[in-house]
Amino acid sequence: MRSLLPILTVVAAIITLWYAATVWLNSQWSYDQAARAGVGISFSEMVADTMAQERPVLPAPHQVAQGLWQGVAGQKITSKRSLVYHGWITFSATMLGFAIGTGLGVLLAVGIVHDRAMDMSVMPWAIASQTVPILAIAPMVIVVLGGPPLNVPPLFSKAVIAAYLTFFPVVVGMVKGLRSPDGMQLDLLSTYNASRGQTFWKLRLPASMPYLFASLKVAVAAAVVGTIVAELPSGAVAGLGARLLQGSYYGQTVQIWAALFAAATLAAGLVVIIGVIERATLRQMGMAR
Amino acid sequence: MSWLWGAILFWLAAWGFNAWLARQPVAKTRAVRLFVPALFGVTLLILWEGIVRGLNVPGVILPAPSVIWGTLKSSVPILWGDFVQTILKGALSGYLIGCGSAVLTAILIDRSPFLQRGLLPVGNFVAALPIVGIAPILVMWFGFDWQSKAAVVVVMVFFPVLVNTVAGLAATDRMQRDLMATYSASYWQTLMKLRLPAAMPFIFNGLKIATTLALIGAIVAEFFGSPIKGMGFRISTAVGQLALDMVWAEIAVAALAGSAFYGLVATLERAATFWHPSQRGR
Amino acid sequence: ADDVTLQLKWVTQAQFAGYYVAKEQGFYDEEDLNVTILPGGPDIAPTQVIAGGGADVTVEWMPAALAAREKGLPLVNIAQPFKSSGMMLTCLKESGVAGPEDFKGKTLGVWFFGNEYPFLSWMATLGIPTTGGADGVEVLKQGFNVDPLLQKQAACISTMTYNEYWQVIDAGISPDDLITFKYQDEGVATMEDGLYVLEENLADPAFEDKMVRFVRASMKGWKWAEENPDEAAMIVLDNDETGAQTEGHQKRMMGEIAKLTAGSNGALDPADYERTVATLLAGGSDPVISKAPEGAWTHAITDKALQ
Amino acid sequence: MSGPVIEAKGLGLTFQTGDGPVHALKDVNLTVEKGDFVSFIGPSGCGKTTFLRAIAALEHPTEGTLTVNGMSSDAARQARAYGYVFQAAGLYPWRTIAGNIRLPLEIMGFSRAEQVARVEKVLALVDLEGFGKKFPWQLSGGMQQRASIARALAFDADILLMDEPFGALDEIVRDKLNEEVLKLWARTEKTIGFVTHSIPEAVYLSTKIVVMSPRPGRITDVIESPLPKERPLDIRDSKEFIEIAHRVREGLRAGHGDEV
Amino acid sequence: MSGPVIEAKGLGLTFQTGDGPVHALKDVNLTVEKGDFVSFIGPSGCGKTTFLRAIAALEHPTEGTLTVNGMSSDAARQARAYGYVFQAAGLYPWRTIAGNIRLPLEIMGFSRAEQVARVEKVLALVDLEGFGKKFPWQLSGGMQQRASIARALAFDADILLMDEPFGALDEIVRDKLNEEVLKLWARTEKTIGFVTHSIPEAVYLSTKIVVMSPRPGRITDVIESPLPKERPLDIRDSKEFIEIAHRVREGLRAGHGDEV
Ligand SMILES: Nc1ncnc2c1ncn2[C@@H]1O[C@H](COP(=O)(O)OP(=O)(O)OP(=O)(O)O)[C@@H](O)[C@H]1O
Ligand SMILES: Nc1ncnc2c1ncn2[C@@H]1O[C@H](COP(=O)(O)OP(=O)(O)OP(=O)(O)O)[C@@H](O)[C@H]1O
Ligand SMILES: Cc1ncc(C[n+]2csc(CCO)c2C)c(N)n1
Ligand SMILES: [Mg+2]
Ligand SMILES: [Mg+2]
Repeated sequence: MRSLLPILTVVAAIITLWYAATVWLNSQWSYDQAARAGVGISFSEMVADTMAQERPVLPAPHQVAQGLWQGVAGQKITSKRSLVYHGWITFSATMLGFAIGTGLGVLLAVGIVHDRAMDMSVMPWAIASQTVPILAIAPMVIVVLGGPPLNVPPLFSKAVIAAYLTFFPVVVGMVKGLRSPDGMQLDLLSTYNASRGQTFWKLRLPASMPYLFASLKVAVAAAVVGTIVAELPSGAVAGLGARLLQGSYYGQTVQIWAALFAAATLAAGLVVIIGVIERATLRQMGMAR
Repeated sequence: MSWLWGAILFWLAAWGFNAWLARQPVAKTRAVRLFVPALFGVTLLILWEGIVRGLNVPGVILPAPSVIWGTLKSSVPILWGDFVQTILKGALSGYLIGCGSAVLTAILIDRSPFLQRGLLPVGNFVAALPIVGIAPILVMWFGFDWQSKAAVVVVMVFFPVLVNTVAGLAATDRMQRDLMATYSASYWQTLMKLRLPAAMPFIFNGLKIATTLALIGAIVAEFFGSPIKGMGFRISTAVGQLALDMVWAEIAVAALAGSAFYGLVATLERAATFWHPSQRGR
Repeated sequence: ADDVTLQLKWVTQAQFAGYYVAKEQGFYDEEDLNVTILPGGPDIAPTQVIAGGGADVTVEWMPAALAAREKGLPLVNIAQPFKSSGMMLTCLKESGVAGPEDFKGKTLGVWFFGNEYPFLSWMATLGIPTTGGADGVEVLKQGFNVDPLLQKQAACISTMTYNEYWQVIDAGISPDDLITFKYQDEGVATMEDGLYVLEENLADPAFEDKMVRFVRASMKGWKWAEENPDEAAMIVLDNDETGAQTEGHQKRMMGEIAKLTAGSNGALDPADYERTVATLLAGGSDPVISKAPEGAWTHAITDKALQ
Repeated sequence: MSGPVIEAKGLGLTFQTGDGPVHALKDVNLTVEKGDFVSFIGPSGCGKTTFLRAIAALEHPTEGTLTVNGMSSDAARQARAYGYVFQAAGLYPWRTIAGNIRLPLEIMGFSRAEQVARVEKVLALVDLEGFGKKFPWQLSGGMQQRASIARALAFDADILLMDEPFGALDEIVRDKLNEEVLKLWARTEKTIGFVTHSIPEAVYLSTKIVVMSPRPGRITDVIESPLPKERPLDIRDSKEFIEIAHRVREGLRAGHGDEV
Repeated sequence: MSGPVIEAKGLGLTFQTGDGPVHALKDVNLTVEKGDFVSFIGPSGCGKTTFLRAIAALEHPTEGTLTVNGMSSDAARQARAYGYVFQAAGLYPWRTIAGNIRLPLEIMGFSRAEQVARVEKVLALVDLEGFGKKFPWQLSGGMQQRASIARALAFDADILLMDEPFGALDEIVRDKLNEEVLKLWARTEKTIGFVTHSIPEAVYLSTKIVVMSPRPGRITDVIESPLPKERPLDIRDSKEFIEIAHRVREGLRAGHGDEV
């Protein structure tokens, strides 16, 4: 709560800048329109116009807020025009992908930590995999998974893309975490003649928890991005990604920005939720003070 | 079918060989450390080739690596032009501007805990804006050429680097700071001699994440409008033309460039943070 | 009922009203068909979807279909509900473009992703290189919307008579400030929005029969849509899952679409086909297709469907 | 089991490092009988820790032989012969004090009831009753160190190895813990290996004081203590005590030689 | 400058923590004259470090007054009156040993030539010639600690504050460094504040021994040492020495009371 005031201040500053930018970026259009209509407009008329254009280059904050309000509260949440409806679709694919990606990432990390051959071979390729432009392969993944003989439902295809972006931060963080016990902690178990399994469950896994949570926060935001990217080619029927693109086709800038903010809110909310789980877990484990 | 089984057999053999090699004392040598992942990569390619040939996957769905290699060889001028447009102009300039301004911003807000507490959560929120949404807007603002791609990259890399740098600047321990206090060192002296060096491991963490982000950002931004060159342009156009071999050739270039970029930053990191336990271990 | 999956070229809009009408009005049911309509999008190559087995039949433009055929994907046109091309180049008068001869040295926005062929053929016909410079035109890969024109980043952009053109108008630019070049009028029209299937599937009599019924019902839907444009637009709106379309825009689009489908009973006019092929072959040093295709269309379906 | 508990013959241990080999131990000969309390003393880097780790099979000698209870040190480790107390407490921060002490018991498969009973017992032994539910960071450094000793005592290992367990404590606390260790040793007949930097501590505790010197690490003197098993704190003012302490100091000084 | 160097009157320092206030120091009165060697001894947590930090203006008293050289501790810090040696060496890992020692010189604006000369001099003083180009992690703990002492000596601060500088070292090295510190002190007339856990060390070094006790941290005894300024190592066997040591031990034990 200590940070509420600073956040509000920063937000206020951003909104002020934003309004200024709105006037600056949209004025060209106002003047052009006036010129086409053959009338002159005063500065104040221009400013008023930039706040209320239908296709602004940059919509004013209140226009975006209105769009968001319209999308969230202005409809039944089951309506296809509701951001809650589209957000839910994105959310469900995100969570599925996040679960798959996290599971895969943890498994890979366990493999890397316990098997030297995997340690040496997997990491460079995991890095390379993340340099592949996801937007380029997403359509192919959708086509291949969605068609016969696999006939995977779109929810799952989207989740696969989300998982692709999720697994990497999890692998990196988890490898670091599983390797975080120092020599003394490992030696202690060695004097007990503990097995590899016991070492994993009683030392490596608990020691990795702070690292795991740090990566999960990065990963869940990545999963949202992955889902949205995957929603573009999946037939663009529903989800925040589809909504974003549709706004784009028709130059409905306000709709784009509203969807954009909804997506960022979804991601930020998920990060916060993981933060809460993190704090609870670590406190339970005695690792947070 | 024999192709498929052959590939799977090769895979198992290579896996076994790698596992054996990793257990040998020579595993620590540089050559083996390069060879093992290379063999792993070759195995993936052969498996891919085997699946495509063995299952008769049509080329318009997934071309075989051999076909992609052919396209790669015969299209060097196109690929080079795209590489210059997207990586050198778009990604690299955006990366430098974005990372540079992020570090500077971190130093600027460092003196004000108030700004930090306010800016970081808002920054995290902005960083969560999906680029597929931002890219069209920036293309609208900055035009179709590489400048808008660089802008997308700046937006993408700015916050990860900022957050890491701010965390890094706070990463000194109390004793290290107290030492400076007993010298009655000025703010800038403390910054230059203690906090920036101590922040380096964190900053490089951010810089490494930013490499892959920069690449993805530059390529993806081209999907939303571009001149008729660039890797993102080529990929989307080639998909429309069912020239999947070209698509994969570009993806290969992207992966190669991305890995090289990452490797370069990792090398710089090793040079700059040689003193950090994580670097000393090896 | 027999299952049919139809892949559209673009998102749910009045451009595809006939199919939605046929579904909603029960024309497909009457033919004992269970039709699934998959909307397209900027990242969906219908040719790739059909190659991957994701659809039985797809709505595609003929240049892309013929190019895919040359790439080894044997697509066959089984019906052609659209008679005329709706594609045009829309320019701001203030950019100084009055006729095709003024294109030189200007920046033009073009759709890619398989939609660039008509433009490239036209430029080849005009003898204008697309590589920039004073004698050529600077080409931009245009995004999804008409912003490049509004922001004056391009002198002209690609538009469809039924869609993007009206977005320019809606944005507040009056038709008087615009100058348009319809591909149809420039003599370089290529066929749009035909129905394509894989050649090997046609060999199967059951599939052929399914397609006969599908085309018959679809054409019924198209004719119904032409006669009841407003109701058709509303049906499209009901089927838009994104909730992004607006009633006004769709009703107007339906009106424009009706003009393009007007002259067609569903059967491909071989003359139209020949003209398209000729245009595509005229690409100079870099033609869209290198030789006239064979077996790229058939009347087998429409003959049975429309008798 | 009549032979010596620990027997090292011509023991050598060389680390291969980036800068070339480091001879941590060279030609070390030592025999420890059951019930001995052996202190290792010597300047920093002389190989005390390395030797203790070699005994516990945490390092492996590169020369010579080392037997523990008549078998190899690895076999002894598998037989769970060792309790080891590290220089720093090294408690797992995610486990309570009781949880930390229970750790070896869980690993060695003691029954739940037995675990609870033993944890109670050793907590009392190190004066930490009532602190079982606390987390390590809620305790002072000295209490943590005692918890880590309790952890090593919880399962009845024959051999207790302690690497400077009291390095971080102040003299008063140290005196008290020294008395406790002596009592424990007298009661249980364990064999104890103990590394320290403090001469009085070494003399006070041990039946055998091993003086080491560095580069390469070797044993320069082994002093058998004539002190009785029963040792009040003021034994430190006795003549024998001061004599032994003097001999140890001389040995240390000789070993230092070039150093410092 | 005739008055006392350090003067604390009714000093109190309370930390506000999540669990409520911690009274680290309470009603502390102490006068230190120029050239004094003051040792602080007392059980863990009695506020020794806190008091030293308060003198160096790293903490600020919540009650009472504290003057250093007749001015506030903050002013003294700005006048660069302090050399501080922390409990752990605290060298910057990205600087070489020489670079670490040069650090305060750079900050205080010494000329390049002066920097080089001083680094050479103090390296020799702590027996680290030739190690200037090494990085901290390439040195043993004892050498690191010596480097950190060199760092505090490099600029001629009037007041040298050392917080258990030899805690991690073995007795022999400790003895040697004790002698060095004494020599340095005799030569330079510095005022030294020194925290230790070792009674002999405190007695051996100091002109004044401050015994503290915890909860709240306060001074229970201040012992003026009658030992001469010239102190050979074997002064530790003298009667006066043993007497003072005894008095310190008694003071400590009294302060401990409930503790341990
Ligand atoms: N893992 C290792 N790799 C390389 N050298 C090592 C390793 N462990 C110890 N050494 C070296 O072996 C020598 C003996 O080290 P050891 O830790 O046994 O000393 P010690 O007597 O315990 O010293 P201290 O009193 O400082 O704890 C030292 O020179 C040390 O640098
Ligand atoms: N920053 C702080 N915040 C809260 N409490 C503190 C802080 N620093 C010290 N304390 C408390 O003040 C008391 C005195 O601490 P201090 O570090 O001065 O003890 P010390 O005598 O140096 O002990 P040691 O011998 O263990 O170093 C302790 O109870 C400690 O927990
Ligand atoms: C990225 C992209 N931009 C434009 C088109 C062209 N296009 C084909 S059909 C159609 C419908 C008209 O509104 C349009 C615009 C495309 N396919 N992909
Ligand atoms: Mg040791
Ligand atoms: Mg202290």
